[in-house]
Amino acid sequence: MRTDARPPRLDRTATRAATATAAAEPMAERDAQDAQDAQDAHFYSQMYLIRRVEQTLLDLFSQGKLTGTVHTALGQEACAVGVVNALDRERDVIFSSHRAHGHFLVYSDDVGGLIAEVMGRRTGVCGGVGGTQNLHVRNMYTGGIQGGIVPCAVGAALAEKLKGSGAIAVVFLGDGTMGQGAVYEGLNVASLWSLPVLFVLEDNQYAQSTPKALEHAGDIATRPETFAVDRAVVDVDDVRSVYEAAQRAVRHVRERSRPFFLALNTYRLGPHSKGDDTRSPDEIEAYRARDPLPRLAARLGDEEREAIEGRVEERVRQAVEAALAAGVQDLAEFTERMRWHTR
Amino acid sequence: MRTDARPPRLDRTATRAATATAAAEPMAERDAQDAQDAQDAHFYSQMYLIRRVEQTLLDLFSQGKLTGTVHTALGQEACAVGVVNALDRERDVIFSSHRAHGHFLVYSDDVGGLIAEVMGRRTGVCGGVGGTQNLHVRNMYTGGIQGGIVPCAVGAALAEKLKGSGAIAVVFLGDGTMGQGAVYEGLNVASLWSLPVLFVLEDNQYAQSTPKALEHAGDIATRPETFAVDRAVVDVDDVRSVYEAAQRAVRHVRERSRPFFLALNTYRLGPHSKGDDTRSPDEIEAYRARDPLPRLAARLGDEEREAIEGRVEERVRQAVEAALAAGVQDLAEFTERMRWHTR
Amino acid sequence: MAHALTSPTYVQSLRKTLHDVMDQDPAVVVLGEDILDPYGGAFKVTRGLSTRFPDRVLTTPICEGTIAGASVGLALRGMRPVAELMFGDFATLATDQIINHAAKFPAMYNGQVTVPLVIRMPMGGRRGYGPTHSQSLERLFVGTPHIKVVAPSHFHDAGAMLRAAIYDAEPVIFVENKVLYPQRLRLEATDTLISRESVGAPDSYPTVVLRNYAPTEQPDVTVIAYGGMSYLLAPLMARLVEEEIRVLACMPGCLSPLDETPLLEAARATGRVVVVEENSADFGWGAEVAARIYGACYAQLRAPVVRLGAAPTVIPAAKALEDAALVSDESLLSAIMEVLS
Amino acid sequence: MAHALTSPTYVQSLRKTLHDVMDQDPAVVVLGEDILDPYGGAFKVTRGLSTRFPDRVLTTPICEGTIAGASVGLALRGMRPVAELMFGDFATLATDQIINHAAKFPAMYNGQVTVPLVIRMPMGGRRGYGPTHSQSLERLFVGTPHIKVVAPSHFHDAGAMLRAAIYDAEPVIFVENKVLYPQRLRLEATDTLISRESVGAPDSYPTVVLRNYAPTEQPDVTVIAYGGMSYLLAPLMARLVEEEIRVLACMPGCLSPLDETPLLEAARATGRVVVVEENSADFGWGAEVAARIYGACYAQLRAPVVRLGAAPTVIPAAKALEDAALVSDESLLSAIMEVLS
Ligand SMILES: Cc1ncc(C[n+]2csc(CCOP(=O)(O)OP(=O)(O)O)c2C)c(N)n1
Ligand SMILES: Cc1ncc(C[n+]2csc(CCOP(=O)(O)OP(=O)(O)O)c2C)c(N)n1
Ligand SMILES: [Mg+2]
Ligand SMILES: [Mg+2]
Repeated sequence: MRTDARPPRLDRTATRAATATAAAEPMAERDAQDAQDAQDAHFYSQMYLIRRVEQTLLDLFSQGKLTGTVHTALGQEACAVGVVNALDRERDVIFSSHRAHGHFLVYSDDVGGLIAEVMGRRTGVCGGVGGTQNLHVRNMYTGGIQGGIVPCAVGAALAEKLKGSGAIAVVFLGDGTMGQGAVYEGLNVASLWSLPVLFVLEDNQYAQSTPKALEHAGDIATRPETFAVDRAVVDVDDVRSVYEAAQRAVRHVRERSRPFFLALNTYRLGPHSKGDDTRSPDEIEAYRARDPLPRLAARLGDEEREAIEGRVEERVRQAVEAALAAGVQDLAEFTERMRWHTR
Repeated sequence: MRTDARPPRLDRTATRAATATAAAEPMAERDAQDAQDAQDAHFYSQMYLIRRVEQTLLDLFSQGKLTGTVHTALGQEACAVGVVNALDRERDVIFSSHRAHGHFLVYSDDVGGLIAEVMGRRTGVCGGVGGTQNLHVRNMYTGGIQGGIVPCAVGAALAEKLKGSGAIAVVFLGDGTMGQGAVYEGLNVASLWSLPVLFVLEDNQYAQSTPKALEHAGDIATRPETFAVDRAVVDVDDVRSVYEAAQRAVRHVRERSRPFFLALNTYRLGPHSKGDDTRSPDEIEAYRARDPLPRLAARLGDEEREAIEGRVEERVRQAVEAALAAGVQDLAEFTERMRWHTR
Repeated sequence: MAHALTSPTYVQSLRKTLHDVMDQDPAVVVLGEDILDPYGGAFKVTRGLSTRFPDRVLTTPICEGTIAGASVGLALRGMRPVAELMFGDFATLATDQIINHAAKFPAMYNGQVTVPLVIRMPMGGRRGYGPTHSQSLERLFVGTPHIKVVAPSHFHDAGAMLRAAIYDAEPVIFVENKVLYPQRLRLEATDTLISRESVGAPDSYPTVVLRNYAPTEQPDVTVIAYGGMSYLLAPLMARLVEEEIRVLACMPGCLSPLDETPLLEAARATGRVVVVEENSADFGWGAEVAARIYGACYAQLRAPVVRLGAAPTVIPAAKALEDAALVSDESLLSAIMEVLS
Repeated sequence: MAHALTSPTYVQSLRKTLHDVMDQDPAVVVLGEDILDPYGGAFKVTRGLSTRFPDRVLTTPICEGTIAGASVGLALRGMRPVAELMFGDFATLATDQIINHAAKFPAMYNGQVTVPLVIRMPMGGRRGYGPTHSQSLERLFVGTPHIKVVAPSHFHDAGAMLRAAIYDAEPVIFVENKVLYPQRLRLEATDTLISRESVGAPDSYPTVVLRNYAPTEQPDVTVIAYGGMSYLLAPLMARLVEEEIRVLACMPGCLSPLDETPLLEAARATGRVVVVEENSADFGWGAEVAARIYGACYAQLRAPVVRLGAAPTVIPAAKALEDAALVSDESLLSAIMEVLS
């Protein structure tokens, strides 16, 4: 995590007003600025959506309206937004694990399907069968066995390569998950077979309750090198830098049909799952001050920001309402659906 | 594999005679030379023993006097001799896998127990139950699941550390086995917990029929670094250099209670198991020219060499004879023995 | 009943054993993921241990294969490792070490070594954890020669069984059911409604026999179950007192190898047997039990054995779906009624 | 009999299917250790494939977990992977991918995906390969919802079964027994001594019924077996013609889920049943079979079902010890005699 806090940018409306008067400003520069602004707004709407969906899920859990478990990525939203926006969502394949709401939302924008799934409703993307850890929509697959999705991603990349689809496979991993041997088997095979796999490490410095220093010897971000997998490390303070690094990484993977390892230094501001947090409050507060969400918010005009937030709040509210109103799938209905799988 | 062939040394008797006349030669130097000569003779007797035992096993297999399978390490004897002699055989713990006859012989010198075991006799070190791939004597354990012994070695090292025995655990691996994730889990844990584990890679460039280039991306000898495990690479032309490197490695492991990774570049001159060799005969011949066994033989005087060889031949002959004469254990006897394990 | 309120819970009982054996025996080592204080393990079984015994309590990276494999190495070299898999579902990652190493070494080395390890596995559903965190995968290990699979119910002295497992010469797969952790152990001979008898060595893995009727009465039906099924069975048996359905329940502490004697005796007492397990029943533990009962009590059976287990699919995350997929008191009652009819 | 001499061997039949499907269907991918020509795989099932289809035949590093896991990924993305584990004993390293991934994805995603993969596993002993290269570990997978476990005998059209497995919508564990590889398939309706009938869809996993007596005669005993047991069963049945012991043998192609119908019919025909498997019998496949037969043919059984399997220990390396540990024609004959007495 980078510690250099850049000076806060002027609020966007003010900047706009200032540049509007500068008649000499070349067109391209203004266009670029507009595009950057639009991107900021877009990314903010996604990050804010993830944040609010996950806070809402935690609230629902406290209220007993949601059972089981839920792992949120509060503070890590910029990882999902930066990486998934860099993909070709028409064809690329995504694997993720227990902390995947953000990846899911950026990929699918299906707020209702996610909330209903986590709440176990029939309208959930997996009819309530999979739940928070086991999401699927289109080309995205998540699973709750740490490390288990790595070989799946390798196989998926091989499939896409053989089909000549031009798609790449992305697999999101946590720092703790780098303890699993499957990760190294996967790095080796992906590199050996020149497969288009983008490994994304969301290094939030903890695995459940365990700090990285008790999980790993050496620097995990260097591990891909010995498998001849290129890599980059990015501090997740600003979603823009994640996005740009992800774009470069995706290009590398797609153009060369080679794996790449993108390590994102981030921090989880919320508990591992449902309130089981043993980290020092001071540490958490220190990281809260660097939360990428308000940093991005500060680049937007108040009006635009509030409009975005209002829209998001409304979407989340409606999704929760719809989920609460939706029924639960029947077991018979589910088992009947599974029957066609069997001959 | 180093290609610089050093000029052949004078035969040992000649050298002795020459030095005896050099009155000015300091005592210490002569002692060192004597010790070196004695070591050469000792190592030669071990290497020659391994070679002859394994050739004999292959012969017995062809004659149908031995069934199942047998993996020999013809050409790799210097690895076993160099490493196992560097250990403290009173306390150190050894794990190895399918190609372990050499490790076993240097560790135990039990020719009869080995040959009988591979031949399935009751007098075998495991009563014929384990066979070639599953040997055990004192602190040595071998098993046929590639990679599976790595976590066992890590646990054994932890046990020795907790007991304060000062022992280290050594685990022999092949290049192909470096494909298994268990190896990386083991490197990480051994380093993280500062365990006295010596990883010995016998890189013979093939896994069964598969050349290293189809097994691995990158350079496998560098892999330990990213787990903060120190390492060394040695070309196995001369058993002395293996021995010296192993001594340094063992010292590192024992004194610092840290893992170390010793990579030995070697070559298997015989088939993977029973004749299934798809490598080019030219390649094999090229390596045969660098076989460490004749290189060492050349440093011995003919007389001494012949004496050693004669003794070895006799030991092997007797061991085979004894094994052929020994019976096979009864299943009832075996299951009865296992009963005390159950309460 | 008053007694029961002061008895320890399942998790307390297990935890106390770990504290006691670690205190008494320097050979005991505890390892697993997230087991250090203050967190103390996902289900808190190991809480307090790392504070008292920092050198012998090792929190591991996420690598279940190595947790099991390191335990094998520790056990081979004279220690008594007690490993925790955070969820029993991850036993799939330790299968090679359990089946091809722990269970093989003693026998393939001709009886010359022992591998006295314990791998604790929290199994079972009813917590809404979904398809990969709710299974009962003991079926992977039952029947494997040279290992034991052990599963205390809350009518067992869970802690005593864990101690027995730690001092067992063979590797032990120790199955804990998550729903039992907060349950108080019920070790009294009689409760208001249920009487309990323990059959077999108390310092080993006894079979618990429960009755919801007076000793002078004849039972109507035999229920054979294990582990977490006690969670359903106890209230159901209490409820059936009113209905005057006399249930003889038999719960072995050791699933494999299986001492069938008390089960056969219980089966013969009624001739009507329900075998129930949390896992789906096909090829489950109950198949072996049923086959043995049929084989040995052939003449005495008055109805076919009824086997009950989860729906043959994944365990869904949604609570209502999960409830429907798993055995419930209703489906257990139906099975009892079926075998009685 | 002349016919039999020209029929393909088990390994040829499997190999031909792989060649044919790879030729016809670009979605088929074959992967495993040491499968490239000229070596062509440890048991030569894949020989010739890499020469013809270099892009879709992938020799892998030694990493069974990833072999299985990559197959899951391939299958999810529209391919039809056929993976080989060099020895079925290494299935322990693929257990997580099979049970927690392949078998879970379709159901936990609410039926929205399929994982049409095949993992071929050479199982079984009698080759002196010792404790970790001789097991029959299909027991790890039978009963797992949403996967099939399939095992051709040499009376099955092994190649046709492999084709069916490749085109199955569900993941298939395909169990090959090593001793069968060189055996010629015996698919004729009648042989000199044994008649063969195939029950169930021929393009799926039929059950094979063998008889060593004329259709007009009544059988004396039913033997239920699968896969490699045909190696022992066929000569024994031929031998029993002389003794006038009429054996009705029934070998399902699909072990799990199990279609019990033909087994129950065969059991009813004699009332005397032997269930035999190569693995040790406790908690094995045969437990389920026995339990179902007892449950359904209760009234018709004339003797308890006899279950037979290996000694409950490791499979020793020494030939004589191995022979003693595994089921032999003698022990099978004894079991038949026992159920007849
Ligand atoms: C194979 C396996 N082992 C353990 C777990 C339990 N578990 C779930 S999340 C988690 C921590 C993962 O840490 P990390 O990879 O850093 O991801 P993060 O939670 O920080 O996002 C653990 C141990 C699991 N789900 N799967
Ligand atoms: C888990 C596992 N997979 C595959 C095998 C089959 N096998 C035995 S030896 C071998 C090659 C091992 O290669 P390497 O590690 O380089 O050792 P080498 O044979 O060269 O000594 C293979 C694939 C095995 N025994 N265990
Ligand atoms: Mg983390
Ligand atoms: Mg090699």
